[in-house]
Amino acid sequence: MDFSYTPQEEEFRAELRAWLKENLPPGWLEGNHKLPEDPKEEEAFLRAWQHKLADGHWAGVSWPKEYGGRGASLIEQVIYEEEMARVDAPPQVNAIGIGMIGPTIIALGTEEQKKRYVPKILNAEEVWCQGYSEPNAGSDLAALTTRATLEGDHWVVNGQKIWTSYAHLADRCFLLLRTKENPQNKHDGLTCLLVDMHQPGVEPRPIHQMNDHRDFNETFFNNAIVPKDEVLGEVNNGWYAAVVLLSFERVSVANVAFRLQQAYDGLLAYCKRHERNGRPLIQDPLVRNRLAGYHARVHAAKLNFYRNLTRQIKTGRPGPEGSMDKLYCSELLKELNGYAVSLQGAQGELWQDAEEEGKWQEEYLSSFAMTIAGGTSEIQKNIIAERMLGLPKDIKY
Amino acid sequence: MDFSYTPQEEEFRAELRAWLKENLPPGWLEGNHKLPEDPKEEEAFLRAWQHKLADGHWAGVSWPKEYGGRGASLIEQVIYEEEMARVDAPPQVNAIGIGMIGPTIIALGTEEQKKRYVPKILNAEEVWCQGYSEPNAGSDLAALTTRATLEGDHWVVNGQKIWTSYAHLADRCFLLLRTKENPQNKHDGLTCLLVDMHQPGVEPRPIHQMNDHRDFNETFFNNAIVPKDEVLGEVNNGWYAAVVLLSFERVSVANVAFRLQQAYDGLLAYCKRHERNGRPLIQDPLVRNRLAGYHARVHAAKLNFYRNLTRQIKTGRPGPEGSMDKLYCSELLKELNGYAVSLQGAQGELWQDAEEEGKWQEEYLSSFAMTIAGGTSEIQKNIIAERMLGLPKDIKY
Amino acid sequence: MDFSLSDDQLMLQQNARQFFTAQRGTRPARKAMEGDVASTKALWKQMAELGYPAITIAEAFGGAGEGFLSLVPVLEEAGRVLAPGPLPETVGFAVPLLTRLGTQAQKQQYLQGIADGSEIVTLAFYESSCDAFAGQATVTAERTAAGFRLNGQKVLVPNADLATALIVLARTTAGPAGEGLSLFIVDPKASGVQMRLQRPMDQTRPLFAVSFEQTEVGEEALIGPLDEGWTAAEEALRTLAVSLSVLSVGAMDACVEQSAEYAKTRVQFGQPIGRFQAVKHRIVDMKVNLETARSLTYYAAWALEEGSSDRHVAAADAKSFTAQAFVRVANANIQNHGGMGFTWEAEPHLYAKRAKAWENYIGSPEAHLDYIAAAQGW
Amino acid sequence: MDFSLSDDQLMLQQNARQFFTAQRGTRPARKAMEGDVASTKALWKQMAELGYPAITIAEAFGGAGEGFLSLVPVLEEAGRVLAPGPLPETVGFAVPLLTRLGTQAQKQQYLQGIADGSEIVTLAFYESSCDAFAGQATVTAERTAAGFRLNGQKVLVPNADLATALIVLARTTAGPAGEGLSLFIVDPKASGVQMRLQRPMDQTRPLFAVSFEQTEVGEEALIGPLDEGWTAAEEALRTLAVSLSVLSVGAMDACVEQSAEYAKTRVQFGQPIGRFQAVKHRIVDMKVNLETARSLTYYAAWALEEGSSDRHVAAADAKSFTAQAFVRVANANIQNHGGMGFTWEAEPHLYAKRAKAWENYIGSPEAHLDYIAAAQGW
Repeated sequence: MDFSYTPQEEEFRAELRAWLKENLPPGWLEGNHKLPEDPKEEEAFLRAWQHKLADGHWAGVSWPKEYGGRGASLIEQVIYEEEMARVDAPPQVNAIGIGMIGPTIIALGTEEQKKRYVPKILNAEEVWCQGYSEPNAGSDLAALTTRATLEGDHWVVNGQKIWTSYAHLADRCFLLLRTKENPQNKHDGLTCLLVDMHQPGVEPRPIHQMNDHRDFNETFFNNAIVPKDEVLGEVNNGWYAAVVLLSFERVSVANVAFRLQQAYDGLLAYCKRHERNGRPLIQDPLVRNRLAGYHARVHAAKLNFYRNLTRQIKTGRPGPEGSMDKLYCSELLKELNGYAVSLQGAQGELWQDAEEEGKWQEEYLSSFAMTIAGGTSEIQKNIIAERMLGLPKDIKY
Repeated sequence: MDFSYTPQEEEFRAELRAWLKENLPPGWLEGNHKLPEDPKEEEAFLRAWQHKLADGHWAGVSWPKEYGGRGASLIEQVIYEEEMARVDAPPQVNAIGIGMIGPTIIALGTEEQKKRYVPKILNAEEVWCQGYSEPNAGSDLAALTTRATLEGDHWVVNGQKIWTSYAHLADRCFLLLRTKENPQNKHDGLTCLLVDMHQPGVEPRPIHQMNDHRDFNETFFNNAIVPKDEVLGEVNNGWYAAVVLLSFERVSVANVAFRLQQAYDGLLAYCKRHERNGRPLIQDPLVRNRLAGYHARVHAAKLNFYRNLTRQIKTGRPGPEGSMDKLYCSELLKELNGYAVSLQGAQGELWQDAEEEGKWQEEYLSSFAMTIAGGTSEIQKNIIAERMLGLPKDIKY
Repeated sequence: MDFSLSDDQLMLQQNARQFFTAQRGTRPARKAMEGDVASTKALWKQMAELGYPAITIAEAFGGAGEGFLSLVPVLEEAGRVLAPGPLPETVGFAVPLLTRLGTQAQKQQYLQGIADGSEIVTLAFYESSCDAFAGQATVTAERTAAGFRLNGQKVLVPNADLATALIVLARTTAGPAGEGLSLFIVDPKASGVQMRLQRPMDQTRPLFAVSFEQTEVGEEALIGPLDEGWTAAEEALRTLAVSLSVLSVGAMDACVEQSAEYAKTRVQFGQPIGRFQAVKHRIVDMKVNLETARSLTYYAAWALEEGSSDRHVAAADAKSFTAQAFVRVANANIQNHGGMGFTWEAEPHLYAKRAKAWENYIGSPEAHLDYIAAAQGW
Repeated sequence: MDFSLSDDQLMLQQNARQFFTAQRGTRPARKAMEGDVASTKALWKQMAELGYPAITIAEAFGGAGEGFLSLVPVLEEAGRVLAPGPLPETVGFAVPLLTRLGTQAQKQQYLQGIADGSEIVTLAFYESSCDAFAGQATVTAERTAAGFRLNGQKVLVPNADLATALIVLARTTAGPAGEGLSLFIVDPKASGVQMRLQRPMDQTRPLFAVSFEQTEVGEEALIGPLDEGWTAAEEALRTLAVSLSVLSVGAMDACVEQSAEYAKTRVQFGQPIGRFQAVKHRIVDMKVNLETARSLTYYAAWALEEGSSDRHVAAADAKSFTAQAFVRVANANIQNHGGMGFTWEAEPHLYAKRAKAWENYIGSPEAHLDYIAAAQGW
């Protein structure tokens, strides 16, 4: 057991810190972390940031060097997440392309596909989205019904996806759909297509979310066209490619664990600064007790993740432990943000006009998605039960 | 809405109080609530107490007057439970006979059965037990396999029951068993027999429980004999009689609601009396906050029950609301007893030698049975979900 | 012993249910979210025509002269659809306060006005520097020849844009918390009154910062005895706390219904999701929270109507439990709806935001628990 | 960054697992419940032969000279089967205390004795009138010509009937909490020492009231500097807190395993009950509690071994979380077993009783949380 970093890892961290100091958007290090409100300006801002990251080789640190990455180890990837969380860096508009789709193309794509797509991902020249969920296929993903039929030298796609992040900005979509009707097993007959979003048959419609954002979309495919060879992996064996893609999510939960720590530190600072009934909140015995309890639970989020990481490094593969990290971190973050709003007393019911510019309200409202998106807490529990504890699967109906 | 009692109800209460003052065992009103430790002495003590209750017509207040009861209204029955809880009266050794089996015989029995059995129940001349659960038929009661076959003029019974309270003291058993093999529906082909416990083919074995008591039994039937006409209700329609029996449980949860109030009051008194770190526990802000929270939750246990009672009085029938009361009260009582033990600090780990003669430890350990016996909390939740909210039944496998 | 609504009360509930259903449920709330004050005004007018604000007002002033329990069914139904407008502040605070302490002239103006729908009253109690509900205020009301002069700023005033009268807690004499404060009823159009929207999480319920700059009010603006406004307010705040609890119970009922309905119809893995115990039992937990909150709240309403000696503690029991239970229930409702629960168009977020908004309104759960402890001499 | 046990530690764990399995799991614990002290003694002897108590003792005194982390696998396995005897008190308190502060003679007698199994040490800290872990004591140790004279009574002394030495916290000089206290190591057979069984919920771990009446001990009984016993004790109590946490993690692991096993094999409604999400997801919650406790505990063990500056806070994090998580997990294990879980013969109650016994041992969760707050200057 050893919680220290190697000199090489510390150097990686130092290099990143130095780069961030130079390259974060103006005012960012001074605490102004607002994105432009105008959607067009926001998009330009994010694409520029992504481009800058790519130029510094800080866009896809896990990518092989030959593709513009740094071939970073798992631990370096985690250091990367930690540092980016520490400065609350702007999001990568092409996060899905970089985190999951690019690596999947590198792993399973043809040489032609690799040449065509991979170089344009890191710098956001082409932004990608991922089309998995459908209105009637959420937790039960394999029940999806969006379908493609081969007509001559192209696929014709019809159906509807939902929760496609950034689809409204995306140039391309990694689309999981059905190419064989009535298969014996519903995981059969699925295929992954690489779809051009800039065509008449594709229409993303932003979803208005409870936090008043519109990051997710419904995406409608109405006779959309995909060249025949734009299949990733094998036709009718798309479930495999879909699972490979998800396996690249392995360090993304690190980000949540670090955000938890940031949130906790911020809440602590708030409680030291703000008074209630004539004394700092932190001196209220109930507040003090609860924050001390969170001390352990927040620290444990990182520790749990580090244990999982160690296991991954030793075994060379991700595992169901990732579900435990996701479950633990997302539930705790939601709880912590709710508590932060409560601590503001009656003024907590404000939103943009609340204390600290409504940051806690923003986080609170956003955190409801965390226990749902990317697999609900209930689905995570099933995975943990079945794969870590060997409990029986839910009935196959 | 009206939370007051009628003069007649108040009179009922006053009469009971006066009777208890006269008739409770020596020292009981002064706080000595211990039963004799020796099992034989305990049995004699309990039978004597039951007999005294019967003499005073306070054994089965809900029973018709012609059978020795008082024909008490539901509200009077609740007042009865409240007063008995208030003085922590000794248990009725024939509680199951009085609360459920007697009323069921009165409702469904033949004239002959009524004459033979009912008069001996209230005074504990014959103590009854109830044989429902089996090792492999707990939550799934209808899966029971104890069976009876008709041989000439008597039934021959074989099988094993479990959790039969007071079976080791019982003279007779209300036994649910299977009389038809391989029915289409597992609720069919069951029959209720009235069984003499004093015969070679019946052997109760007390179960050693985690609270070190032996109130429950395993009961083995090995070619036990039951005369042919000792069937309650119809042969092969025993599920109906079994359900009728359970419907008489309607006010028994009142007892738990009142015990909750007693426990809360006792805990409050403890916290006022005992110091930690130089001040009464009740002045510790964490303790104060938590006890204030229980104030509402404990009061609500009674209020929930009163609402259910009002509904029963208006509709004339019990309902799934009883499951909600059972769930709420048993879970809360377990939590409250656990908290009481925690409040004793390190000394809480003692048992008989703990503060207040180990009363809280006793209650804590015993309360684990409350969320299991009489239908687990999970089964109660299913009942509430399906019958109050119209949610789908669990899969029929 | 009869723990149920009377037949009259049940009929009132049925009527209110029909009325709010005819308004298409949360549609008025959603209109209010978009800033459509006219729509909320129109709703209020209709409610007044049905006699809702008049229920507990004496017949002498155009009301129905009923007890607080008769308000319960209407508030519960209003809560179910998150009906916009300062209904709890008007019927839960202004009416009992004025009934108890108002002068004949005040009653004629305000109670009669509330009864006929022409007066809508809200509360200006909180200030940015102090939690008004600890009996403090920095807004001052100086004596003048003709009455009083108000200066200072209140915050978190609900529906100030809609209200025809504000009840303002102001300091009239220097003193510690709870003393030297008085209550005034002030026209928001009076000179020197300015208001600014404070954007709330629960957009169905706009909040305002209301400032007074040399605002002159007459002697007749004073409610109850001078310098004893806090004592007067405290009693009425208990009624408001119970009113909020009743509205919350209605809202929780809607959440349970939404979850149950969704769980019956939403199919995943070939089954309605209500068949999965993770969802099924969570809805049961919601139901238990709901019914427990309802029991405590009905009891508190009864205790208020009866003037029973435990009414203040009963109100604190109801408010502290219900405020927390509503948050639990509303948040679980989102989770039960999966991704759909996170959308603006779906209903659950409206309830979750209302729950959070009311968690600490009129005193946090902790403050109410403290009151319970103090009231019992712990 | 490597959050795992070393190969040596894993091998130690495997050996310990085999050893305790060969003892038939909780059989020694059940023997202890029946008051069979000889059986616990025999177990201790075997553990000593395997070198368990010697792991962290310096080689000079017959130990293995390993760091605290090497104790983790053995304690975890001992925890899984609730192994009886004062193992945490001996290896988690006495060893680090004596290693740091013992004289050469004390080390030779006690460390060497612990290493070879001849010495078994327990703690006499609590008193009926005060929670010893607040740094108070009414037991006195007066100076005599030859050493000290002890008077007074300690309670809740684990396994005093088995121990060959008691570490006693006693007042040597009048003063406030935390000051004027000293630590003595006393032979329970010394004159004037009497012990009385205090019947505990966790019968696997008998507790005793131990009284001293004019008990004379020599100068050599004093551990560390006079009057500074509390400071000395506090440091060692952190190690004990982590040791208890490790044992608890092992016990929680057993609970998760029992529940999972039962859920796979117990059939109701034609299905293993582990297929019902009420049970299935509850076991997952247990697992998450277990792994979180394990992470915090391993980290605290590492921090102790490294002497890292956050080791005290890490110990408090681990103890406060684990103590509560163990109660949750052990109680859920009973519920998962249904009626069977309530029986004496089944395993779950043993764990639930141990969990409750250790909830407040060496400081309640609240006390540890207070320490976290204080340590960070809140």
